[in-house]
Amino acid sequence: MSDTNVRLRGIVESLLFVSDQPLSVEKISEIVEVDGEEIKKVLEDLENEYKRADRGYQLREVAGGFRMNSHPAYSPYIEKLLISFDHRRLTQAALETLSIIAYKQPVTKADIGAIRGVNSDGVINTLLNRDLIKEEGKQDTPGQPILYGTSTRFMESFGMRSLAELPPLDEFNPDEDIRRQIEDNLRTQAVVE
Amino acid sequence: MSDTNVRLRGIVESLLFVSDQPLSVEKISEIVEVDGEEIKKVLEDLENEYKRADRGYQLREVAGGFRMNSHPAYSPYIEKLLISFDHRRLTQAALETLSIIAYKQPVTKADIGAIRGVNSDGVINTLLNRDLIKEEGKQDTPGQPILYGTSTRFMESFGMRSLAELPPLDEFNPDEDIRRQIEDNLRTQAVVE
Amino acid sequence: MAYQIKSEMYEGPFDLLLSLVSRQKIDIYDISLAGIADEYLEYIDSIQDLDLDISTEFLLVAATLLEIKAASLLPKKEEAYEEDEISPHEAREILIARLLEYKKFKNVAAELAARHEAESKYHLRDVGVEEEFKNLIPDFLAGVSRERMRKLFLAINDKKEIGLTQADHITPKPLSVEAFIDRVKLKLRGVKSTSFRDLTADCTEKVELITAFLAVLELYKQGIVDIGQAETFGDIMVIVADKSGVIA
Repeated sequence: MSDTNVRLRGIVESLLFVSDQPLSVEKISEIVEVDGEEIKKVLEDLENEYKRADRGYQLREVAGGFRMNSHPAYSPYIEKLLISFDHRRLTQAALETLSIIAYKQPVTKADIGAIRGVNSDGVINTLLNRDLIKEEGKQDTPGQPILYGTSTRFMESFGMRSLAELPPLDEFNPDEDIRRQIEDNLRTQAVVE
Repeated sequence: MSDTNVRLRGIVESLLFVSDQPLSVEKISEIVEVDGEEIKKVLEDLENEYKRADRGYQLREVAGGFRMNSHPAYSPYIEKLLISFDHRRLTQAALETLSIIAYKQPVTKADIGAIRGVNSDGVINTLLNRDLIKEEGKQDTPGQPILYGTSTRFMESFGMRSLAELPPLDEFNPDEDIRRQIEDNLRTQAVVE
Repeated sequence: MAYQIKSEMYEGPFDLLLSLVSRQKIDIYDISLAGIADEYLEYIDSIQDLDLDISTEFLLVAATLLEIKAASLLPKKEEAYEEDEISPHEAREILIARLLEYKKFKNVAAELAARHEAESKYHLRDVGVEEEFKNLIPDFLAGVSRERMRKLFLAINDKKEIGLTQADHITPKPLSVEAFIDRVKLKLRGVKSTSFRDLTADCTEKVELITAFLAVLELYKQGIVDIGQAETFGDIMVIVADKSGVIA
């Protein structure tokens, strides 16, 4: 294989490897700035090579483009791995973010960041990967940010039939700590002149 | 390659492909029910094969295990694809705080603040959110302050196999120039003995 | 001052002090703490002009610098300091040690930044579990109750409201040494002297006391007041230095 071909194959492979969506020939062609026909050829070669060499993954054409997935022959091992995954509890950051999504859904990453006061992209990915939240379409505002909501799995975990079974928020009163904190804040501001 | 070998390579590859965390030799050995030495051999072969054939991905040993990642040569294309990728640079404050935690762990917020000379609560929250540090219990002193340490994600994000790869702290001692500058500039006539 | 200090942001008082110290040419016979202390205060002033909040930590280091500076101007025998009291000499040693310690970790931070930069070229596959395996993911919410979700949400929302109260309704006014100088002058009008205790009788926060102290030191530097202390831990007297004995 020529150097150019090896490089092109490498680029296309790296894109397929990291992408969480099927990639169309047009999309790859646009990113790599190489003619679509040539990209199609690279994809076909990869598909055959993976199959022939019996690798741990495959390349498949699905609705919307090409995507890599694990080889079905090895799924028993993958299942064993997933079951053995650390049953680590979620971090405080993840639980906080989940509670915001539960009560404010559908929400965008920006909304969540604004409420938490810190960028929450990483935490949102974790929740997506754990299947606790899901994408709920796009907001009809500039940039069309993705909207997130809780998953079916989230409801199952809490034994809920619908989101209406989340405890209501209204009977809440700020507790003493918070009340004092607010008062203290007001006092300090008033004194400093 | 024998059929058995191809199959074993395929299994290991499929596990590495789907895992969202580094996999240790022991973990793979346990799932595949094959001796650790043999697994190690397969991992080495894969590592070399990917490198030699200049694929879109690589296999690297990080944070106590093996993990697949894209080939660094192709990162400009990947960044074009994943515009929302978590490429946020760490701020100077975050890096300073992380440095202190890495070398002094487990440490409290107060320890960190004492070295940096400023309150570091906000930065610590950001680092917790990005999963770069984690809580390591509480210090057995009045007030029981939380102790912080670095996470597995920290090692991954900084390309380390283990914390032992951090260079010795002594290597970072300020050089003679800086020492002299500080001493001289904070010189006082009357007080010096 | 020969040059304008840029109003860039520093990570903290040590970062600022290091930058001031490193900027000086090593002309050890000309520059001393006095110059550094002045520049430090000038920087704090410039930040205040930009209407930014100066944190207590910056003022604490300023106070230390001024204390060392004052000691160098008013020679005092070492033995005048009680055992449990930190002498300006010791304060200087401690400050230097802390600066060196901070610098060490700043060096580490530079190393980590380089590693992080190199590492950012290795992208991980953050795709999540394939659809067919999703039912195998362990229940990460085991042991978490709905009530806990509710409490978490309310706690965050409340924190946010406190933040809004601060930001929207009562903008915190930065404490400025300038403003305290005016305040001290006002209190000294028509009297020959007063004690520091009286001057700060209405201060409730530590940071206000420090700012008042800085104001008095600044007035001393300008020759407007004299400072006296009859005994260790005694009242610090602030005496009007003007010939007429009064402040106009």
